[in-house]
Amino acid sequence: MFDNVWLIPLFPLIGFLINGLFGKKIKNEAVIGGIGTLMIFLSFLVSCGILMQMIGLPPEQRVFEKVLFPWIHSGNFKADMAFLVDPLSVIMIMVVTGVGSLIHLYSIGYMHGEEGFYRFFAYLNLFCMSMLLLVLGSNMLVMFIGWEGVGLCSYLLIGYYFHKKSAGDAAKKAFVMNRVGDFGFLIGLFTLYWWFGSNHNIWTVNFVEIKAASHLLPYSGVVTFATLCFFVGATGKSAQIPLFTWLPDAMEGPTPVSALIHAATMVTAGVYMIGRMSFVFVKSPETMMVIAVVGAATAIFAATIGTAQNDIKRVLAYSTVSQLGFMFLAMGVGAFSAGIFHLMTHAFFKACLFLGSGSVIHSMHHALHKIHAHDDAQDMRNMGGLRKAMPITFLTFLVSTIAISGIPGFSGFFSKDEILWMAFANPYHGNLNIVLWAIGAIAACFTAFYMFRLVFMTFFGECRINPKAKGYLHESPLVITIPLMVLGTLAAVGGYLGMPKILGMLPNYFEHWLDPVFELANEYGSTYAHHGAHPSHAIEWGLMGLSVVIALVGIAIAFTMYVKNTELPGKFVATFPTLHRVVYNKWYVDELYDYIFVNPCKAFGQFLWKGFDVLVIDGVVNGVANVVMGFSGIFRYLQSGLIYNYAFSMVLGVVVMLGYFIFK
Amino acid sequence: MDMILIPAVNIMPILPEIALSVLAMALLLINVFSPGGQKSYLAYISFIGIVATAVLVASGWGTHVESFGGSVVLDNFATFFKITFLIAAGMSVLISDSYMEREGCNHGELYPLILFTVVGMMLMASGTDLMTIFLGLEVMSVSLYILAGFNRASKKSNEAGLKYFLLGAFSTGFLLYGMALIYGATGTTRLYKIAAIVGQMTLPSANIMLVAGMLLMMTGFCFKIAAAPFHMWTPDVYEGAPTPMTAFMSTGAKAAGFAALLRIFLLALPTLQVEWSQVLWVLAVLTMTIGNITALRQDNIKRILAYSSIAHAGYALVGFAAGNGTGTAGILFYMFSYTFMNIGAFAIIILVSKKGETNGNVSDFAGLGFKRPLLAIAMTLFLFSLAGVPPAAGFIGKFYLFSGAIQKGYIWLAIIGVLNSAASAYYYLRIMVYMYFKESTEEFEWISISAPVALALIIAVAGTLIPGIVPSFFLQFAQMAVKLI
Amino acid sequence: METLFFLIITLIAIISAILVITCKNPINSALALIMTFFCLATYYVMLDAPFMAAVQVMVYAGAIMVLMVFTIMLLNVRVDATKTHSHKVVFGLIIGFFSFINIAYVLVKSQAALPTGPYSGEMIKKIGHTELVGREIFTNFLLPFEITSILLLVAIVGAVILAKKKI
Amino acid sequence: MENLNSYLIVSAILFTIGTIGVLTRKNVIVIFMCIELMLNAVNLTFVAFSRYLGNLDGQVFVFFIMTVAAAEAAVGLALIIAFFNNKESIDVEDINIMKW
Amino acid sequence: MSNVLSLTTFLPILGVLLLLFIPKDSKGVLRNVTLAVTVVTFLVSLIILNGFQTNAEFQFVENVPWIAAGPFVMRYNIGIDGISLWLVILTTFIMPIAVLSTYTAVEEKVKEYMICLLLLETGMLGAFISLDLFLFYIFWEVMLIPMYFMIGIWGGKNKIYAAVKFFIYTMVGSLLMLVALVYLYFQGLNAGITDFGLLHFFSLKLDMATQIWLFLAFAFAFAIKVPMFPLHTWLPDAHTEAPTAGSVILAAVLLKMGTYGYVRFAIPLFPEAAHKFAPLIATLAVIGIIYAALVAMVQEDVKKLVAYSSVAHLGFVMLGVFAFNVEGISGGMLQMINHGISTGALFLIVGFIYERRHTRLITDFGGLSKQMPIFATVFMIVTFSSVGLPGTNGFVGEFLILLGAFESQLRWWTIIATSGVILSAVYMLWVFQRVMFGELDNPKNQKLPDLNAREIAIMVPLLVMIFFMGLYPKPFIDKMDPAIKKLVAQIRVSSVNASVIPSPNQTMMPTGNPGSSMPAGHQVESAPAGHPAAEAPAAPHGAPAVNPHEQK
Repeated sequence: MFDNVWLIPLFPLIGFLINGLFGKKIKNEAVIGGIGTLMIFLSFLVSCGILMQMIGLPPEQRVFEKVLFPWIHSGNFKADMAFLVDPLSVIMIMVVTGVGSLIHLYSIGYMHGEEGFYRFFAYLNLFCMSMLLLVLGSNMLVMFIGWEGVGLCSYLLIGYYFHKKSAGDAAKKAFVMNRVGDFGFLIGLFTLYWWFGSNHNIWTVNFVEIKAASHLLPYSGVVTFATLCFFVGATGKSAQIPLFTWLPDAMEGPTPVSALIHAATMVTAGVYMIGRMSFVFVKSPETMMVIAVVGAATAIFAATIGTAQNDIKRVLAYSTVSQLGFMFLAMGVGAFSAGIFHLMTHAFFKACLFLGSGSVIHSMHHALHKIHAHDDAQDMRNMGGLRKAMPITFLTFLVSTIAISGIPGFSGFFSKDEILWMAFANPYHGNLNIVLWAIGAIAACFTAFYMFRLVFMTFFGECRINPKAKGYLHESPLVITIPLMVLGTLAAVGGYLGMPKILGMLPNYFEHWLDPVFELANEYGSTYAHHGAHPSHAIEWGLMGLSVVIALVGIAIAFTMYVKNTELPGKFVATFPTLHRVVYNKWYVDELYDYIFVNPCKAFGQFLWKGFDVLVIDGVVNGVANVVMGFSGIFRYLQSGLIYNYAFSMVLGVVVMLGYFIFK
Repeated sequence: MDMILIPAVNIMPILPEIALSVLAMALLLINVFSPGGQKSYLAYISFIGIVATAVLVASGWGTHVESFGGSVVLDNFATFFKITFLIAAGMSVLISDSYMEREGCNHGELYPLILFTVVGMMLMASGTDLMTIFLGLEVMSVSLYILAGFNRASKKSNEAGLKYFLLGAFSTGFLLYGMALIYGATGTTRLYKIAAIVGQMTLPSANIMLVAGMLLMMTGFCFKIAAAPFHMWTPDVYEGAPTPMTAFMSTGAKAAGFAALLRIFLLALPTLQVEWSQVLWVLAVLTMTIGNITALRQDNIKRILAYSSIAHAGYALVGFAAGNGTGTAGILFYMFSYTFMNIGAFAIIILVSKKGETNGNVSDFAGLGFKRPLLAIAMTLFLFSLAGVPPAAGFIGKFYLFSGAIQKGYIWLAIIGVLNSAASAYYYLRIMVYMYFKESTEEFEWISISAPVALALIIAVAGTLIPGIVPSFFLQFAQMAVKLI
Repeated sequence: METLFFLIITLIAIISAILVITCKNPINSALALIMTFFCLATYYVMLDAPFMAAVQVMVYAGAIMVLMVFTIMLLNVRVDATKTHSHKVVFGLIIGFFSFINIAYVLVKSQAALPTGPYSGEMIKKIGHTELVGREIFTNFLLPFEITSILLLVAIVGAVILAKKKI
Repeated sequence: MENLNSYLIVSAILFTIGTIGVLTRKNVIVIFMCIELMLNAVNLTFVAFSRYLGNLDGQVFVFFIMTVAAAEAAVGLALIIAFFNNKESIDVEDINIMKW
Repeated sequence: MSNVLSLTTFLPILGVLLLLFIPKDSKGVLRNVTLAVTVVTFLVSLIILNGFQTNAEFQFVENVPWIAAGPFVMRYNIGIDGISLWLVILTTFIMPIAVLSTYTAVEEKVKEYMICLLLLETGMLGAFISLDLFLFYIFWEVMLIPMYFMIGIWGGKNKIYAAVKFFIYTMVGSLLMLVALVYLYFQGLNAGITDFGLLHFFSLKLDMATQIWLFLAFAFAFAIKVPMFPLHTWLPDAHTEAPTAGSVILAAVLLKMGTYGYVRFAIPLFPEAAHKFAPLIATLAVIGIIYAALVAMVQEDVKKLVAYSSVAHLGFVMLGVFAFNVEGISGGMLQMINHGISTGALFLIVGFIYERRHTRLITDFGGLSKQMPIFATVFMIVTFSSVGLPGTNGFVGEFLILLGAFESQLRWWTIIATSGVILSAVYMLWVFQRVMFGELDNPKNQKLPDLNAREIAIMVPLLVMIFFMGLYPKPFIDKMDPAIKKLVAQIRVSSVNASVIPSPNQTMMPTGNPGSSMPAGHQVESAPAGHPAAEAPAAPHGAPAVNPHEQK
């Protein structure tokens, strides 16, 4: 089965080619959607096969490299089109193909009747292929194809409604910000490649080979530089501070896109990449600290913004940013498997949440469309009380919300709690650990608050939709609800794969599974980690309890504000208008970027063009020409037409010539 | 008192001169005794005569005969230049007839005068005595004064003749003073003897009389080749003179000037090369720069070509300043190919202009490119050749000239030269801009190409292309020609 | 005695030369020029070249100047109507001064070739100048002599072409 | 015989005067006369050198120069006449249709 | 078969002769004949490709006497190696496309246009295959003429300015090169080299001062052609005014003359000087990349934007070439071909909309995706090829360039240059967005027809190449690899002679610094000796303190 790993990206590619080239001719939505879904589902099946095979192997044999064809070979540089199958990539392909299949299926219903239906499925398949390349690539370059490929697809899909200017802007913003990250990725790659090559004559970008040689890397120094560069790449892709602003805007894309790309898969690529190269990252304590701090900061920062948004998808988007922050926090404190675990559970519940919100929007849109109202179908202020009309959606949504809020028994609890615990307990960053934990905990509180705020505003209370449209609200079709139900279930139970040891009910399958991948990294990390007293089980229990309490507090506040006492939010806003405005406007980060980067760049470009290119350079060029022309004018008028002047010039010539030789 | 014994002379070296003179006199007689009106047959006769003479000249290739007690010599150098003069004359004759007819001054004396001019030029190229060279120069100059003012009815032509005459005579004064000083310093006017005497001097450059004589002579010849600062007459005279005569003057007279300069400096004064190279270095730079830069803002196409002709003298002086085999052979080759391209260009100017030499501005060429494509292509070729763009002959010529300078170590001279070339491209391109890039206002219906002009154009095109593509053949002749002096 | 004579002739020559370029009336200039030519002829006699003196008088003073005076008369040219620009004169004098300095320096500071020729003053007196010159012309300088014939022919043709009222 | 240099200086003076005349006078015929003066100065140089050197080449040269001067005079005066016929002037400043 | 190279080069001239006999009013025949000639040329060039042996030697060499006069001996000496092979193929490949693109674009003076195209092809091919410096120069100049006329006759509003600027700008540079060429020849003559054959001069040892001057002259000429900042201003003008086919050829092939000139002539002839000037040229290249990108960003004219993007792309090529290692130069060579394809395609695309709307102002468009989906797709693919998306050709070249440059002493330059990939995305996507996305609100745009069969036929080969080269560049790299290795060895040997041997200590600096002279190639030899990190294998998990360079 391992040998057939190339089939996994191939199927979506086929789907892309069929739909992309002939989709317009096919026209039949069922066929188009069917092909798209089938292809990714086939990939899923192959992935399952690989998973099965890998489970059957002893842990130390769970690494397999499949070289498809040589790609770029030049000088010392060698990069093949090759795939790496190991426990980490298997988890990722499972998530991608699994969640991907569900979302494809969902899209058939959701995108029904859209112009460019075929385009959508083609892009979606292309995206899956890219994402699979990203996670399967056995060297940085193949990973980079996927890395940029998903950026491209994200661009295409965000810009799906290309006639909307905001969609186009958002798409471009996403791509460019990703490019900033890519810049870091490339520099990191170059640095590693150059360092290994010039110092040890190991010219490679292959993960396995780098891993084998990773003991040669010094702690910090060049590694810090390289890993920080890579981390810049990760922040771009995974929407971390400072490159996070594109993700909320990316909600301009259709909702399945948000679910697949901007929640479940692409945005986690940064986390995956750090996991993939954990043995390098961990060599640099400085980078690890930066990652942890940035992760924690993003988690809390995005969570605050999430509390003030009214657009249902934007709330989820900021939630995603915040959750990604948790994952980075995990990576930064060396809890690699916890981070990946959260990646997986997050994929489940966040995909479910997005799809659920999609279901709501779909229904709202439909209803509003019927009465020709132009109210915003995504604004929560127009919703409320939808639980009666859309029970399945509501239920799955609620389950996922509980999961993300960290209520024990649901998947989010296990993964998030492990991250918080590791942040506290892992001795990588000295006394910073308590701060990291605290921030994480507060962010968790916020998470619970804004998620339940979302649920309460959408599904509870009065129905605030245009009364005329009320009757048109109804549950979405099966093709939409089935994925919701599957994902909801996964969101509920997915956590049991990685139950913390301390609970003792089940072994932490997940961590064991990833052990071969992160073993080396943990080993490197242990050499510089401060060997303080290892916190006791009691503390672990205590913190776990604390985090549950925190989550509950968040829920309680949300309940108070949005169900019990619905004037409270208004009062709050009235009391702290500035704070609200700042938070509502996303801390003005976009404006800040415009002010610092975008506008100066444009102005500078204008200056260079009109001021430098045209005035200075062309000015010099034309100036030389004009000076010559000026001389031409002078010489021309020396040609007076008068004989004695001509004779004078001759005599002058003679005199000067003679004089030179006489008096030299 | 004993009789003056006229020594036995070998007339072989001046056979072409004699042939041409006889032909010219015959034509004068024919002209007198034939009824007026149509004079084309004189052109045909003189062209045939020129071709025959060219054959005669060419048959003398490879021989080295001195005669008249060292007054004149027949060698490859002379032969090469004589061929060049004959080509210039032949092509000028071909383009003259219809022009003169149009301008209403088709006097039969034109052709004998052209032939006499050639005789003068030939004597300049083959003379090895200052007197021979001086008299050759005068024969040429006097004829050219007449030719420049040939169109008596035209004020411009008048003025051109008078200007040329006054300044020419003035420059002759300097030339003669130079010759006098050389004579005083060496005691002879025979170039071989001068060479021997100067060669025996321990430090010839310390003999200021010799140096001054050299400089004054250079002045005189630089006037003829239109080198700055002795160039001022050129644009005016070229503009005013009848166009075929301008063509003739700008090629033949220039080549003759160079022939004499080369002959005197390389044969008689090689030991002063350091001195004359220095001067020529400066003159070359001045000439190129002034010629090219002034041409940029001209509108009259004859004037443009006049300035361009000054610039070309400058290029040739670059090779002369180098004074080595490469550079001097470059001059020979350049003069040879310049003859074709320049006369070709003037031929087209004649065709495009109207009676009274109107329609001679650059803007009058607008749209020629597509209305008269063949003419325009020919003109384009000539212009590119003048600009020194491969694969035209002008490029190879410039290449050898500048290479000579580089070989000699005059890198800066070469660099100034090529920069000038680049600047010159502007005004050549400007003509092409009008021909091709501007819409025409004219239909050019007045252009009718007579057979002689067509022949001249064909010769010009061939002479511009062939030496450019297979220059070896011509260059070898040029190399052999300069080897002997 | 001879020196004094030389000085007197020189004085006359220079003064008449200056008159050539200062006289307002071209006729006066022409007469002054003829005067200069005579002075030169005198020099030639002093330099043992009587033949040259004779030719000088005949060709220059006789033929060329007559032609000039004739032309002046023909064209009825009178005194220069307008004044010469003074800057022209200033520049002319300056450049003339420098050019004289240069030439004089050359002539004074340099060494002419050693007198090696066979023709001493006595020999010229003995054989006769005209004959000696004739011999030279018809032996050593035969070709230039022949060329002059062409030159004169050209000049005649040219003069006819240019000046004849109707061709 | 006087010193060679005396003659040479005299010729230089005459030559210079001729040059100055060419540069300053306006009448074309006068200018032409100045040129003749220059030629005569050269002639004097030649004859002086010839005498000094004891060979007659210089004098032969002078002979030819005179011939040339005659020829030039013929052509030059013809040109002046032609010009006068056209322009009714022999002022050198009127010879300037063509310039720039 | 032995002179197939000559055949390829001069086939277009034969085509010109053929065209002369076709009356100028039968435009269809003229077009088809020209197309046929270029296609045949392409097919013949495939014979070359097929017969090319993958080694470092020059192949298909023809060497016959041409000029021998005076001190000079010029020979008709041609041949190709891996470096020139692809450029020749690129030229013959682009030409039919360029011809095809003119079928409707050029309605006037078709015959002359076609003749210009064919002459241009001969000029370009000749320049790529010349192994004689003089011959190269001739072809180099000859190229100018048809291009000049193409811009001037069939160009836009400001065509005269652009054409003359193009001509004179290029001529100034090339004439200075000519001087250097002749000087070099005389240097060679003293050393016993008897003709202008390029290969002889590689062994010529020149002193440093001479090398510097000669290199500067060559570099100046090539820099104008490339064009490198700050000598680039002729390019936007020329591109904007040139007709589509002219722009395509200019971008695809003509600009490569400059970079090719560096690889083939300037660097191997004067390696020490090249090394000395590498930082300067890299600086200009990097400035060019950033500068052109910023300027491109604010352009209002699509064509001008693409022109500036060319400047940026060529900046990358220069950076790669001056890395002096196999990766960098391979990348540079690949990028030349890539740029030829993708920028050529971009100009075609601009041509398509220009033909339809007769405007190139970005503001005149918007929302074309809706009306012209095929066009949108093509445009998008080419856009992403241009920004170097992995999987397209643009990436491979750009990546190798940056990798190679990073390995070399140009590390810091590379980092700045890499940021160019961000900017390229910004301006390309921005223009794409403004042209293709948004509301289709301009009524003039609402009736635009999508690409027709001919236009699709033009684009398909380019699109195929975009993906083929992006996904499987191996054949391209393999064929050029030996030649590039040889070149690198050649210039490295010289660099060692010039005592640019790096001190081993400096190589351990974490990220190097621009002042320290890093080795041009890989300093395999210097790694083990006295090298703390090299001893690290003994202690795999060595504590940080082991490494003295950690202490700052």
